[in-house]
Amino acid sequence: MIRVIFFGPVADCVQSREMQLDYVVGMTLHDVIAQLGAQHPNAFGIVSFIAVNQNQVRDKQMVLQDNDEIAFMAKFSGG
Amino acid sequence: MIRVIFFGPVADCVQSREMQLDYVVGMTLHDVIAQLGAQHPNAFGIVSFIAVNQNQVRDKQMVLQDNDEIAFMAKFSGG
Amino acid sequence: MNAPVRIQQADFSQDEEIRALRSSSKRMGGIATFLGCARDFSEGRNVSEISFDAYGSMALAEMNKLRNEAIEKFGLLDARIVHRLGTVQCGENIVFIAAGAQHRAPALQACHWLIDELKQRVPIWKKETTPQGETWVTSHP
Amino acid sequence: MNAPVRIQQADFSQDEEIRALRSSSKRMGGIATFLGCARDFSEGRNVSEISFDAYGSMALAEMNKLRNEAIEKFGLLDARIVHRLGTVQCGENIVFIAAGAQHRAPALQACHWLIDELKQRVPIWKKETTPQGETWVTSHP
Repeated sequence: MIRVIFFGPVADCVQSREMQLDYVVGMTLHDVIAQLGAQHPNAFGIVSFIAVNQNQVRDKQMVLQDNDEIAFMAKFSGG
Repeated sequence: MIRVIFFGPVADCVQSREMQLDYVVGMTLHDVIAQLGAQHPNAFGIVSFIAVNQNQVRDKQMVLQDNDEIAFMAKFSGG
Repeated sequence: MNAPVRIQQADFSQDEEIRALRSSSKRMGGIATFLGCARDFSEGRNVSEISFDAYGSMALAEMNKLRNEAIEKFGLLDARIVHRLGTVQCGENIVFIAAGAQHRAPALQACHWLIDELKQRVPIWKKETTPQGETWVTSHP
Repeated sequence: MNAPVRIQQADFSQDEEIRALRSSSKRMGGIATFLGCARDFSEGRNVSEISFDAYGSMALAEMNKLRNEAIEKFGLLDARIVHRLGTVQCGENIVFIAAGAQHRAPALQACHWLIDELKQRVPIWKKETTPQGETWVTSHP
């Protein structure tokens, strides 16, 4: 299972804070983006950062592991 | 009367915090420095700033007025 | 004593943070702090309150990394970072940074660096409540 | 409320100074502070206490000028400067600067500028008490 989480403006667009996707051996971050981005184009339009297991990831070809936690995040505005 | 004041390291060298000099029409800051500097060469060796009536003065030819307050000061070390 | 890096709903006391910071060393000659507060006005609109959402575990990890990097980069004796979550009323505290060093320049530079980096690197989002409704903030003013 | 620029024997509270600073405007989004404290070690010598002498009237006038210049130069909403005189024990507070602005950059820059200028322009002198005796400090570390 892949856990996908959303916060702040992205969570508001998706109207959800968390989703679970079935894990498929060899699936990449790009696969997840393609699937969810088609369902939630507005939300993914404001995604500026992606973290896998709390580490920022820039390479969308990254191969995922079972139980990974993926966060799709808008530009930060804390402080 | 001219009031001359000293603080911190300069006061320690002069062993005094205040002196009074007779006012003479036309006397300059330079005249005061020459007179007191001869009596207290160590103290005047560490003087870095001079203020007349609480305003820093660089021009030693400045003509003094009766009742002026002159401070001879070492480099500041507050803060 | 409270941890030097925290995310919390509750307000904090500058005096208590400073006391905790300086207890780490008697060599501390300079302490620079930055306090961010909720303004009543932003981008031309009145703001009554601000609420924060965060990726809590990652935000805390990033703030700890920032603290360690600042201590290393500027030779600090200690540093503290506190960020509030939940809803903050206009005029209240949002974020607090403190950097302590032997001399003033590294403390001041580290404090400035820490708040700039926090805004770039820590996953926290701010929503302003105005008479026109609620808006997520996206700029870094 | 206490004046925004003061020279005093007594210690001060950061929280109280910050409260006074921010009471001047609800537009204040960033507050930068610098706190200078007495270290236990200076130029290779142990220091037990520090005492200060000042040309009080000129020092206060210069500190007020500095505050006005900083407010003008950096567009601050408010600023405060407090310097202690008399004898300060190792670990105690010496000087406090606070600068408040709408945004963080001017507050941080003004705070750094104010402490640098204070050291250059305000007639205060520091004497350190060490096991080897008392020494007037002449450098600007």
